[in-house]
Amino acid sequence: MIDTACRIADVVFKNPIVMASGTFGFGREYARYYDLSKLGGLSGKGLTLHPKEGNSGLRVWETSSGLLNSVGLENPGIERFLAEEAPFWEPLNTVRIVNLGGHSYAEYEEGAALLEAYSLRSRVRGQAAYDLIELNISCPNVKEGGMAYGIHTETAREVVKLVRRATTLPLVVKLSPNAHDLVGMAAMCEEEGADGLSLVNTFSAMKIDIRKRRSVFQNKYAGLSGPAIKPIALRMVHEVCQAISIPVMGMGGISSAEDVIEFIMAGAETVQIGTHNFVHLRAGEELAAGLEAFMRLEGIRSLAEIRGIV
Amino acid sequence: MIDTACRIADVVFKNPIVMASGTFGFGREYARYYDLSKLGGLSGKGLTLHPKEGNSGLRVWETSSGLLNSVGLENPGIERFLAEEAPFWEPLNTVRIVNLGGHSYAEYEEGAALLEAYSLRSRVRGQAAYDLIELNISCPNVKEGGMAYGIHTETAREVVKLVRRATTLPLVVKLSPNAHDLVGMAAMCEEEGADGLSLVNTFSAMKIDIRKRRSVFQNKYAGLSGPAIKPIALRMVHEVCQAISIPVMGMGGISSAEDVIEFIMAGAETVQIGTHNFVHLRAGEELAAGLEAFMRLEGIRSLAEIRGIV
Amino acid sequence: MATALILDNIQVSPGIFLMTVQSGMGGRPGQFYMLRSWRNSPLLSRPISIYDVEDERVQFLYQVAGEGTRIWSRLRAGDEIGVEGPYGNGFPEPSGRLAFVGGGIGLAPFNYALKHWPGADVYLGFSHEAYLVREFERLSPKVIIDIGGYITDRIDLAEYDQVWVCGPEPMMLAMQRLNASAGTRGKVYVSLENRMACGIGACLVCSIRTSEGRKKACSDGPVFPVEEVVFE
Amino acid sequence: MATALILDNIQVSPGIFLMTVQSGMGGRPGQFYMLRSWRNSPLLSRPISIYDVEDERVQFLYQVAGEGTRIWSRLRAGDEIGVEGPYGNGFPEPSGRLAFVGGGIGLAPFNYALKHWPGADVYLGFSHEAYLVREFERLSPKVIIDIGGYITDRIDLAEYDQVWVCGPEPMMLAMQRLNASAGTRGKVYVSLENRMACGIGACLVCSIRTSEGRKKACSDGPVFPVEEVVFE
Ligand SMILES: Cc1cc2nc3c(=O)[nH]c(=O)nc-3n(C[C@H](O)[C@H](O)[C@H](O)COP(=O)(O)OP(=O)(O)OC[C@H]3O[C@@H](n4cnc5c(N)ncnc54)[C@H](O)[C@@H]3O)c2cc1C
Ligand SMILES: Cc1cc2nc3c(=O)[nH]c(=O)nc-3n(C[C@H](O)[C@H](O)[C@H](O)COP(=O)(O)OP(=O)(O)OC[C@H]3O[C@@H](n4cnc5c(N)ncnc54)[C@H](O)[C@@H]3O)c2cc1C
Ligand SMILES: Cc1cc2nc3c(=O)[nH]c(=O)nc-3n(C[C@H](O)[C@H](O)[C@H](O)COP(=O)(O)O)c2cc1C
Ligand SMILES: Cc1cc2nc3c(=O)[nH]c(=O)nc-3n(C[C@H](O)[C@H](O)[C@H](O)COP(=O)(O)O)c2cc1C
Ligand code: FES
Ligand code: FES
Repeated sequence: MIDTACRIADVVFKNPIVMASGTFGFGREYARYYDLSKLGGLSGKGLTLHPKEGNSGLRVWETSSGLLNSVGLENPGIERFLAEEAPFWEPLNTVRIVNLGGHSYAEYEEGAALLEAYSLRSRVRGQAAYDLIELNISCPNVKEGGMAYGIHTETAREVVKLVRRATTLPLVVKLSPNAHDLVGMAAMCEEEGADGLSLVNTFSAMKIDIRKRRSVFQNKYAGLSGPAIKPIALRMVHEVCQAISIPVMGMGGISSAEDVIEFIMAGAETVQIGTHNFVHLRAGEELAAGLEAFMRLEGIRSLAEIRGIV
Repeated sequence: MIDTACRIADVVFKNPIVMASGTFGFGREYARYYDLSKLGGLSGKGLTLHPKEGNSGLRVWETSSGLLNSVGLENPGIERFLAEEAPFWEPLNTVRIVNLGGHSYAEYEEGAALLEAYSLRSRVRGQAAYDLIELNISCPNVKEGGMAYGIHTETAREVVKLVRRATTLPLVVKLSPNAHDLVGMAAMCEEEGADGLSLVNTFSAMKIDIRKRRSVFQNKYAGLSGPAIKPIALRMVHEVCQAISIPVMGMGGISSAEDVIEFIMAGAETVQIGTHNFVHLRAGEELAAGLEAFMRLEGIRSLAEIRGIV
Repeated sequence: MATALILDNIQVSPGIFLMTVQSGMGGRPGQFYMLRSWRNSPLLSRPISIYDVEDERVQFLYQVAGEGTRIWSRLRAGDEIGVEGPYGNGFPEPSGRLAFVGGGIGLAPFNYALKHWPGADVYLGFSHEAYLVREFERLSPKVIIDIGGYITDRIDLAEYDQVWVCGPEPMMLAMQRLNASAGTRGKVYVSLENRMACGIGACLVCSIRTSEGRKKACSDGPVFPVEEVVFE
Repeated sequence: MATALILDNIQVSPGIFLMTVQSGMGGRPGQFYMLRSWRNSPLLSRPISIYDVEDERVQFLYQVAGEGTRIWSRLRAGDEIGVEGPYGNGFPEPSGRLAFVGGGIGLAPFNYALKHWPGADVYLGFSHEAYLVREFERLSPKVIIDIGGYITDRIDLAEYDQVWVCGPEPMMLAMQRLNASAGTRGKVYVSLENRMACGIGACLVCSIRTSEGRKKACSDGPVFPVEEVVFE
């Protein structure tokens, strides 16, 4: 028997393949193509307290082995999520993660409180709709000084504190590769009681339309994901795993079972799969199977044998 | 007439195409394939005061649209450079840039002093061998605390100060994309009297050999270059150009005349071409021609018309 | 990704190719597939309308626009291509007098649509050279062609109960204006060609602004009532 | 990059292909070309030895090892390929009794070498299946084949004045040991197959350690006296 189980706090993932926020909707669309119970988990589209329209103008651009996106947190807001999507999540046999964004301290705090309240009610009914909160402190447009919460450790600390206080759910903080001091940021999260980390979100990046002489995106910068960033993301995951002891969900450009193994060898507890979902409709299912096949081939019985081996 | 001239301090480049350090040797090899006077300039392999063997083990790995290298500043040392390479540089009709690395404050300072002394002597002879120093504060292995000089602004300030004091040559500081606060770093260089900046150097990144269960590189991390990093590098160049007023040599994954234009529109004075030299032997010549062709097509008479337009 | 055998891939006009693949995945008029015949580069699959479906075959008509379509243009019978689909809402069930308006490669969805609803009039605008006009003439009582002008000038909306449009954005804008002055709703439908990533409604990169709020071009569309769409 | 027309690209054994291109760029035995038939992916060109040169033709023998060589294996006569070269030092001018030792695809440079110096004995080691042995037998008085074993066990260095070796690293190490026990210098030469980027001596990624300090496999080599090389 091959053991691919992973754990963050008391949440057990049947395997390390978790779908990344923003690339998998709330799972409904992909559920028509494969059984979501093949997945270790899934993280829903980033939610904010209030519904958001997202960015206008072009939202996607391909680069060499990369994808620039400027969706800008378009989402139905937490209330509509709870009304329309949470019921779909309830029966799913996979770890369900709510990705929580925000544009002010208050919005983060209220959002977390709302999620907590619903979670308590649903657990009373004996039916949880989600298992984990993934706190996204790397959304590009925020009020205070125009600086994202995920860049400076001390600004981020405030958010982590507030959300940690507002919820009893296991909490993973999603870090930005644009953080000035990524390892310091990670250590702060551990100090403030996060149960885990996920990284990396997209890299701030740019594409200029040289004929129109302006940025392709109305927001000027957009977020880079995909295979192009994998070597940097892997280094970041490795560096963070060396420095802290809470579990890490590693991601950035993963597109094969071999890539999954690399992140686990770098120390990740689970991985997340984003852009690759667009390349292969059944990426989740295929990676889960590919991982098992690789482990069988190499005689690896449990991921613990190789986790953090490098 | 199309005017592609660029300028850093009193150094005039006939066009913005400058070959990046470490990818072009000292120009000798490429001179056998095309006329170096087609280039705006070239930056030689990074030099240290003493000769260096560089890293052992594998030195190169391809990633999706990227190149990981771990050459580790293999170089003949400044003395041998002056004896063997500087004479080859003297007659070249292109801007010649010495890329200066180091492993301690003292090494940087002595290196700069040596370059200054030779430069003065050769100018007395009426024959300069180089026009500009590019101070590389992003080499991965250094003594003090194992932390590269290019990460923390205040550590870097010391190096910039020492070198600035040691030379009368125009000075460009080459920044690392791994700097915690890239814009702060750039501002510091401007404060300390740098005549320009060049960015980006390679991104710290990683590749794991999952069969051998170890990093592919003996140094664990290596430097990522090539088209994969272009969108991030372009954003960084744009961000820095918005914040400072000294000229910037922009680079990172440039592989076409269109890419050159993007960096110039983002605010760069010149660009540099690294990895693309490996993809096209005559990259320098082709990009210089391609740039002129593009300008003609778009009716751009001078780069000033478009520089920093975005 | 499902893999399909290429049975044929021929140039029908300069830069315009018709590809026939062996696949029973079928689809309705106005739906599309995501296709790819490369591993990493370009990264994304490309959305292409159904040109025709017959038994175990699906046909795609494509114009060489960039890297992806250029790669396809070099494929030969016997090669394989990755296909996912059919995706999208497709055209609505029409009623009354029907017209199709295609601009350039935007004619692609209307061949299959004509097979379903052969009575429709067809308006085709080309910038340089017309192609596949015969095919349309075999199925339609009236095929109006314009080369180098504005095909939208040739259509009188009042003659039709339903008008379906696919073409470059300026053409769709023109139809939106025509429709606005006529003041009708639910008559003119456009098929949008936004860039897509997932193709199934999960990533929101194809999101468009409509009078009914944000919608997904790939899964709420690609076919929308023209008065709903807010072109940016 | 110079572009050459592919005249032929045939499989000569499972996974082994012989490509003939039209090019007058020529070269000496032991030199190599950098080849690419893709735009972006993989990023680098691939170094391949000269298998043969004749008039306006150059031949390359390659084994499908990964992405790049797999792409080549699908090319057909009439396609084009980017070529730069010839690069590298090539084999030295030999003197006396000469032997070539090739392991697997490492035999590639010796066909052309034999044409220049037809008297040489040839030792070829294969892991599974021998190929192109006839070609060698036509030119060499003595061709020794080993399949699945160690071809290096079959050679007596004392019989030769000059021995040139190309093959996998364990084989070159074995030759280094043989040579060390014989205590000769300047007799055994190995052709190295390090990963390369620029191919011309400018980037130092192919740098090897030697008893004479660091050298560049691409431009100081790929052929080195075996006793100089420090295998890592
Ligand atoms: C539902 C749907 C159905 C379609 N049906 C057909 C069809 O039947 N036949 C057909 O030929 N085409 C069809 N298209 C268009 C087709 O998908 C594109 O032409 C194709 O994706 C181009 O791919 P490429 O790799 O060849 O070009 P690319 O290299 O991707 O780009 C081609 C051109 O588009 C520009 N471009 C690149 N990225 C963007 C972006 N994000 N936004 C705007 N412009 C960009 C480029 O600058 C370039 O000029 C359809 C599109 C959609 C959404
Ligand atoms: C001077 C010279 C002459 C050569 N002549 C020939 C010849 O005549 N015929 C021939 O078939 N081959 C020859 N080679 C080897 C040939 O260059 C390689 O087999 C080829 O580059 C493989 O490219 P690929 O894209 O198919 O494989 P890749 O996908 O690049 O890799 C193939 C294998 O190598 C491994 N690999 C990838 N990167 C590295 C790395 N940096 N270091 C070590 N291993 C790595 C991969 O894991 C994989 O197993 C020569 C090499 C040199 C340097
Ligand atoms: C279209 C798109 C939308 C995304 N939306 C979110 C989001 O809402 N919340 C979030 O935390 N991350 C979001 N991300 C980031 C991904 O979850 C992931 O961190 C990133 O894409 C890197 O992984 P990848 O290279 O595997 O895609 C988004 C990424 C993409 C491509
Ligand atoms: C093989 C290699 C060696 C390099 N050596 C140096 C060096 O010695 N000094 C330096 O400042 N940068 C060095 N660089 C970094 C390049 O000059 C450049 O900053 C980087 O590669 C990004 O540009 P590119 O994407 O165009 O290659 C090296 C890069 C490569 C690929
Ligand atoms: S392409 Fe992903 S939602 Fe439409
Ligand atoms: S490959 Fe660049 S020096 Fe050898």
